[in-house]
Amino acid sequence: MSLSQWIGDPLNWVFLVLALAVLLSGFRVVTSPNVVHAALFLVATLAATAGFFLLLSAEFVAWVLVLVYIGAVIVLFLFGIMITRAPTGRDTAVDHPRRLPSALIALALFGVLAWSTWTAFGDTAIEAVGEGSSTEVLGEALLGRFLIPFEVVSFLLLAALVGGITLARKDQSPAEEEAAELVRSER
Amino acid sequence: MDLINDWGLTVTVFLPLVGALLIGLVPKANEMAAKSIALVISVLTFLLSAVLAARFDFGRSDQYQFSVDTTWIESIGARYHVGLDGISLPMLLLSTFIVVLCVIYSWNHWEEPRNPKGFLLLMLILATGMNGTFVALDLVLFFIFFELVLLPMYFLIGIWGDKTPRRIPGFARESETRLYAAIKFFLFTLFGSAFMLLGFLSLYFKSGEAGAKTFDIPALTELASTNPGLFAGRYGWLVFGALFLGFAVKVPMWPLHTWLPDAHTAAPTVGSVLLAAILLKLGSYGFIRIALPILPEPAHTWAPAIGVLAVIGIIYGSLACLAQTDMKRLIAFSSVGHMGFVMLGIATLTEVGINAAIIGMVAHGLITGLLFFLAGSMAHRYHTRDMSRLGGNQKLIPILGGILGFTVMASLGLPGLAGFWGEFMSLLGSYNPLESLSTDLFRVLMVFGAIGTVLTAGYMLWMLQRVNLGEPSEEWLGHEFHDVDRYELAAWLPLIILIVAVGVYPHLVLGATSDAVTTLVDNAFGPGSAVQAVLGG
Amino acid sequence: MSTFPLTYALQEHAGDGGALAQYAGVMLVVPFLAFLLIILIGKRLPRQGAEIAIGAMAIDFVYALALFFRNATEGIVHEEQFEIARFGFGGGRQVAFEWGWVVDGLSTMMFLVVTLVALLVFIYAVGYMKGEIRVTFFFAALCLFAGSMMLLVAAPNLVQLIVGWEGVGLASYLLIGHYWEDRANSSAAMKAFYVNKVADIGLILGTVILAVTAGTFRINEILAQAEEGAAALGAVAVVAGLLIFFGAMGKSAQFPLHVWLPDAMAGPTPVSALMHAATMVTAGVYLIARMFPFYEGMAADARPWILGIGTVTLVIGAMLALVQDDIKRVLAYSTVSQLGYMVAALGAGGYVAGLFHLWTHAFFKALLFLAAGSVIHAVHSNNMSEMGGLRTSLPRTYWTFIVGSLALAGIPPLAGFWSKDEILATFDHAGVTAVFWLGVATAFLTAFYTFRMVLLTFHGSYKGHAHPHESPRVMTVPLMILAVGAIAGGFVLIPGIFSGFHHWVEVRQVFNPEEVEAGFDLAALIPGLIAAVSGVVAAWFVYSPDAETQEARDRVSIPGLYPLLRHKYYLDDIYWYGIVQPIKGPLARGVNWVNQYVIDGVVNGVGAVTMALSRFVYGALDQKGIDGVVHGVSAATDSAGTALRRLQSGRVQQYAAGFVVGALVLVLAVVVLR
Amino acid sequence: MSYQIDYLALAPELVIIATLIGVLILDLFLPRNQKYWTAVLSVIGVSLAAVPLVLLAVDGTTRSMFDGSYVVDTFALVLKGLFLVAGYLVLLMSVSYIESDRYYQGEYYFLLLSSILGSLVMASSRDLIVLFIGLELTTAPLFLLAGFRKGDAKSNEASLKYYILGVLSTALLLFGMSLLFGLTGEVQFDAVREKVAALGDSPALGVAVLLMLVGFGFKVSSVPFHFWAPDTYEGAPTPVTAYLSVNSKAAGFVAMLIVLYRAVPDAANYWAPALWLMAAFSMTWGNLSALRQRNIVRLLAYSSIAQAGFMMVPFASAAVAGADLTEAFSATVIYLAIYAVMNLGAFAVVIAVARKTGTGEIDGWAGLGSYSPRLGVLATAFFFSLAGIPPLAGWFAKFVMFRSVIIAGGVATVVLAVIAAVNTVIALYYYARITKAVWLDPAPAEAAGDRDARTSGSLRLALGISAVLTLVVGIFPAIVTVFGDASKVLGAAG
Amino acid sequence: MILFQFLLVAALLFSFGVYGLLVRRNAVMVLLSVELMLNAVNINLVAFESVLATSALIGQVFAVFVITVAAAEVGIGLAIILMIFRNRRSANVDDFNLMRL
Repeated sequence: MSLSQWIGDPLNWVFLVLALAVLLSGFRVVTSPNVVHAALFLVATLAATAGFFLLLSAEFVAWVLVLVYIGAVIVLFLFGIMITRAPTGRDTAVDHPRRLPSALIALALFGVLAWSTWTAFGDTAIEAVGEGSSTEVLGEALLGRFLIPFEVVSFLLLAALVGGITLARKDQSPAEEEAAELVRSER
Repeated sequence: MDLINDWGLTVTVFLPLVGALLIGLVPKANEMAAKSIALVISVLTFLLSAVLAARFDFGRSDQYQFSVDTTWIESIGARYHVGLDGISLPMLLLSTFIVVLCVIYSWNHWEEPRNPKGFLLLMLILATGMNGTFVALDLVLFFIFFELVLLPMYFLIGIWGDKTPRRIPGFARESETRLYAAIKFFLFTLFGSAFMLLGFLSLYFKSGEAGAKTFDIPALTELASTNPGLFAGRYGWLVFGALFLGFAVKVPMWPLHTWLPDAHTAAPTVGSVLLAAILLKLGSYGFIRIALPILPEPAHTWAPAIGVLAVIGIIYGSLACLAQTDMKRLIAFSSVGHMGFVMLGIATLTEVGINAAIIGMVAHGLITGLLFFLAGSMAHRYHTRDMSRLGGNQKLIPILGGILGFTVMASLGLPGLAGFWGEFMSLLGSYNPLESLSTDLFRVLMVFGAIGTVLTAGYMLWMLQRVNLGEPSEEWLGHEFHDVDRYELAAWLPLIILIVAVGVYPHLVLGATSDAVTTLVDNAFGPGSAVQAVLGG
Repeated sequence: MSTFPLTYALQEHAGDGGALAQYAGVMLVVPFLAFLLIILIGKRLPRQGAEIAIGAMAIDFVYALALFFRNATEGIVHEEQFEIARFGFGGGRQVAFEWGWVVDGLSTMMFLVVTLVALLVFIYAVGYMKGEIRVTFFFAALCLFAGSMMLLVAAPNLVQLIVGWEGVGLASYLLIGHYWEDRANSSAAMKAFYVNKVADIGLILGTVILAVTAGTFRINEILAQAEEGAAALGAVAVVAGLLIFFGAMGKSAQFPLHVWLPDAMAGPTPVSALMHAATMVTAGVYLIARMFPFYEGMAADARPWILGIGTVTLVIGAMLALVQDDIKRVLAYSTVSQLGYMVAALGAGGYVAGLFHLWTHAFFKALLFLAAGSVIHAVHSNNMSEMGGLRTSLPRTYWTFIVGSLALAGIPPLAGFWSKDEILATFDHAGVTAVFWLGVATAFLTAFYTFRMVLLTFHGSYKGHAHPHESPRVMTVPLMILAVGAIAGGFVLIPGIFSGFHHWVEVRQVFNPEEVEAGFDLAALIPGLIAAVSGVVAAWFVYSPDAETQEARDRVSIPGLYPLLRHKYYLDDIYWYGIVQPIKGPLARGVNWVNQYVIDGVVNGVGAVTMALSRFVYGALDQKGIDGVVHGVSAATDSAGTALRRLQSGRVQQYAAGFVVGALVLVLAVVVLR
Repeated sequence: MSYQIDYLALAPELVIIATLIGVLILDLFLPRNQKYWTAVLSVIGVSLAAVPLVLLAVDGTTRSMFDGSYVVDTFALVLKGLFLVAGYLVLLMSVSYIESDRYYQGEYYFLLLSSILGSLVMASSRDLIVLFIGLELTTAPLFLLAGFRKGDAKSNEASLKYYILGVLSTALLLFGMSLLFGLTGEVQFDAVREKVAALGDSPALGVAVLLMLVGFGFKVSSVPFHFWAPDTYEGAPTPVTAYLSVNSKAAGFVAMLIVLYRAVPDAANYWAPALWLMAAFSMTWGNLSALRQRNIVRLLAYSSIAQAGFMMVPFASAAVAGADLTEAFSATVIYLAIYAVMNLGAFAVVIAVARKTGTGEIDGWAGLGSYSPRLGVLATAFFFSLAGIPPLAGWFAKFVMFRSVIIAGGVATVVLAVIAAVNTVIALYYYARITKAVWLDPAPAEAAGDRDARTSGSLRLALGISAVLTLVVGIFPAIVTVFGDASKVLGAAG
Repeated sequence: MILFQFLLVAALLFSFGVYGLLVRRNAVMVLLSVELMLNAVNINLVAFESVLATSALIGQVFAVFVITVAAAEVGIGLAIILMIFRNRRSANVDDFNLMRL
């Protein structure tokens, strides 16, 4: 596909806008000195990613992303940030001093990934666009062929829930606990 | 009595282990029970091996008798195959016998921290390892038994060993002799045996190229003589090298010997005795049982190197002895020299030489074992092994001194005593080594070996003079030393008798080994090999 | 038991010795049994085991005497071999180690000499050792010696010979060092052992070569092959012959290995008499005689060496004897010299002559030693400077001593005269003129030093401090018996009149000795006689009873040579500083150093390097991650840091970086750069 | 499209699920001092789960579900057995440990069971998604368990480090998986393999495979993805550490091997050299670092890193040499089984000894043999087994490892074999150091802990089981070769 | 549209995530970076799916699973952070840079 053809496709303009949004906000996630801002930039990244998914006619995934991430995860993050009273303002020393080596590492990784995917998929065009994939198919797959991971992942969530609560909850002091025990037994 | 045929060997090997378990059940405080169990078990084991010897058909000593060959680890092709032939019989008897003597000696000789239960338990485990190695006919089984001796010996040295601190060159901190020696012994041997294992495995898969893959020693031997090219060339050279590392460390051959003086110096008396009398033999036995018959062609290539190292060991060990002040260390270095003769015999690849090696092994076991007993008993009495402080022992403890004198004479290879035959025959062998080996080289080795005998006499008599003769130093004035007690006598007298017996009647050993060795050499190196320059053709 | 047919026996006038020879092994066993018995119960006996020893020797002596008569009358050729081990020897052949005994002229003569002298010495020793320490052990060791010597003499094969050979060496070691409380004595014992051990290399290697080449240890088979001219044997004959002779040199104290013998005098005198004069030291001579056909034939090229060494020995020994003060040392050097005669005789081809001198020497030298012992017993000193004038207080000793001295000096008709004459005649006939004249000159020296000794000891005035008295009968009777031997021993071979000895020592098994025929040789007799007589006369003049001290006189007599002789030609110094010290000192220490710092150093070094490596891997790489790679090893360890500090130090990111870098490296190595 | 569900095949998982829910519910109703019933229930549940396992094993048929993405064959069964036995042992170890400290017992067992469930699922997975989920379920509860000593800063740190590196590895693993999916369009292994075989050389494939390898490398704590291990091992509750070093590592290995062996064997030219490097570095780095440890758990951490290296040797060498992977595969699995038993034993000893010495330092073990000979003997047995000294089980593990190297042949493998041999010797040194402390060093006059402390019954049971297994397997290694034979099934099926 | 444009964005996003993970001192921010990486994976999966058009929409299913797992991980991570926060606070109230790594 030549460049002109590529530019000629309006979807690609949409893509470019979304990509810009994804990358810019993604970049800010890892550079913003403010933790709340960073979390919000992640929201932007995810939202733009959801746009990608729509572009790729993966509506279900897109909405899952929005619901789960923006609706739940980010809220969780913000709660976390608030509860731990992490500095919400600008933090001067938010990064380690070794930005450069880290950037080089990231760059190298990007190079490798980009190069290898380019050699493999450089000229693969996306054809089936806009038809919208069937959520029904997806549902059948999830509860059919992927039943086992589907069920198992629920235990992952359960474990995360139970374990998370256990770790995160405030421990009672032994004295308090004894008192609680006493109350319970009296009841 | 098929029971003996089928179970004799197995029981001989594992009875000590059962004994160890029994001792393990006895409370620590009940020393008498532990000692009694150890004695009964070791005597039973010895008697059993004696029964085996009595029922042994010396007419076909070149065949494995009392064989048991049954499945063990099927998936890797390892089998439980044990058997006794003329080569292993003397070694097995030596092993079971020495253990009995060690138990007797231990009756009232304890190094700190005492604990007879643990000591005897370990000793019996050791016995299983030693007996097993001598009868194993499967490479994996051999390997297991070969390694089994490591643990008990490590602890014998490490727990009951010499506690004087010593500075180790290269390390900042001082370390107790026993600790250094124990781990050194362990690491050296493990290093060698790791490569040995690689060699074994390699043999196993290589044998697949000419039939079924097998770890079976007789089968591999057979294979080596029917398919001469199989274990040859670069491959064979490498595999022999791997086995060499494993066995040579144990022998020990120069320059892999340095664990030995440390181990001997540090080990408790009985540990030293077992180490010298039997453990060292595991290596040379491995050469005879495995390396030569299975890898005859590489053995050719390696033999000159082995011969040279052996002779270096003889001279080097003797010279090192002359610089020692510690009596046990001196005896340890003498082992390096004596085992040098054993290895020289093996390196000739001739019947004479290998017979020499076996009788040399037996003799060294008896003599050096006794020497370590004596050194231990002296250290027990004087609380020092420093020869500059000893002296006049003959006057202070006459009977012990006399036995020491006798043993020294035996050790320096006095004809008529056991030690002579090994040295003499090994020289005999090296005059005309296997045909394809360099006669010139081996004759030079022979001359150096002979010079080694003089040096041996040198340090041995020197030791005798420093320890036994002269007036006792003033340090010991007023000390009362009890002379040899009955346990010591009971442990030593059999050794003395055997030293004389083998010396006067070497048939005791050679009668069993000769045919077996002949078959071995014929199979490995072809009948009619060796010694051509005879009778003028 | 197997009796082997003697293929090469010349059976014309020899029987097989019957049961007597067949059971001759009894003589070998009895002393060993006695040895054991003495060790076990000797201490509890009234004479502390001496009776057992004497009894055993008496049995042996009687047996030997019976054999001797039988041999003298009808001749014996017999050999017994018991196999003690058999082993593959390559090419499907088997070789056996055997015990056994050979009974023929040579061994029978030796049996007789050994048992006779031994018996007398044992008896003598009962008196001599009275009140000494370790008498039991002394007799035990003597029995061990006797057994080993019989084993040696009876050896039908080289292995047994070596066993006996080293056995007597051991006994010698034990007995020389009998008073081992004194370090000098144990050192002398060790010296004897070492020197012999060095020589034994020769014997053992010679044996190895002969045995491997001939395929047998049996002496008669080896000799048979030699006679046949087996090519393989021929190729190694000279080397083997020289090696075996080297062995003989040690035992028979030939130059330059004679150094142990004078020191061996540290042992009790009966020991010196028995072993270091009469029997053990003649083992080398015996060995050469036993192998004589070999040296005659194949190894003929080795013979000039034997002759040469023997000649040098006979001269230097005699010269050293001139300057000794210790009476036993005079006798020791005299023994060296006389052994030189025997060896030289054999080297010159004089089989009978050599053995004849062995025979007579055994009597008169044993006599001299025992008599000297009697003197020492009386004056409690070995030094002649503390003797003198003992003629009167020790009359019996004196007279027997005189007999021995005359025999040694070669004054007719005593034993020494006949045998020495036989040797000189051999030299003459063999055409070795220089040797002949050296022999004659040494005969002069012999007579001179002998009578120097006699005069210094028994004449003049007593210079010691003890109160000399005659020894008990148990000591003097053996002296007298030996004196008879010293007088009459030579009559067994009087050229032209009686040649019995000649036939007694025939080894009929293999060959008829066709040594250089000595016969009656006036050309040899006259110079020898003159030399001997003039030696006695010269001594009389020099050491006349009223002369000054003998030491000053010596210096006057041989000014240039004296220091050399006093230092024994510096041989001991050469051995000590040239061989023993370097080995014991720098070389041994060097090896020990190498062991500790090079070989062990490598071992410990590997350990230390591994440890250092682990410090780097763990301390720098593992715990510091990328920083560690960049900054290298840092001394700081994490032990000081608390968990909190570790969290804040960014370690997790270090780990993560390591993680990602590791992944990248793998990708680069495997995917990108392939 | 409808799928048949074979409930018998899923029975072990279902039993565990029932148990963990049971534990969760039971926990609600139990008073604080009776929480140990949750432990009892867990132990019973794990034991019960073995019953269908045995039935399935006796039955012996291969049961494949969901288009072959979930397979219960003998290979899966023996591994499930291994996970259950190891889990069982860890549960036994946990009982007294958890009881003695202030832990949330119910939640603890729930999480442990969840992790076991994950590993069971993973053993059957023949599909990237199932594998991924199984692996996550195995690991995620461990992030939490590592931090279960909530008040302890070290435990906190352990948890956080493990977590961050864990998610990093998950991300890399996922990226690799996504690429693999993109290249093949399949997630089921057999289908993937066919596509990969057709694909030929492709850098993207290489990157995909290697990223996945990195992900697995984290789980098995191979160098250089091991950094979390020492800190986490040290900080986590010891039974959790035991679980981490055995079950979690085994799960990682199983995942790695299934993927490499079943899905991308044809990309061996990419992963083989990488695996070779990881093996060599893990052995050497782990052992050298272990030499410097003073803390027993840290030492075991580095030892387990080195052991991971040893375990990778067979596969790496076979793949590098282009030899048949089947033998190597079974060798690794056998090694894994033996390692599991002896390492769990070692940790059980560590737990028991910690009570007595009150310290985690090796020096604190001095003289253990004098006042507690049984524990001394057990410690000796387990540590020397880890060192590979006959007749303890470890020798056979080393043996099969060397064996597979020799089968492979070739220069690169011989080099690896020599590295392994030298490392065996280095390893012996630090294992022997522990036994040295136990037997050869004198006991200090006073200890921080209670020398007379009794070892609890459950811990004794754990010690006994692992000791017996260590010894019996050492003498009759034929027992564990069932693992090897079973793993060959995996090859035969594909 | 071509596939690679999505892959490129994903790769870049992934690298951002790695960068963030390496440099961020704040634990919450590290978590955010991880989310970026997982999101990149999702882009990959969905983009591949749109090309491959598998019958079971495997890519999208996979993406859903990844999202779920990511959510669980975030929960776990925040719980750990919270726990540590509690401990720190009790130990040192004034330390505001608590969650620095």
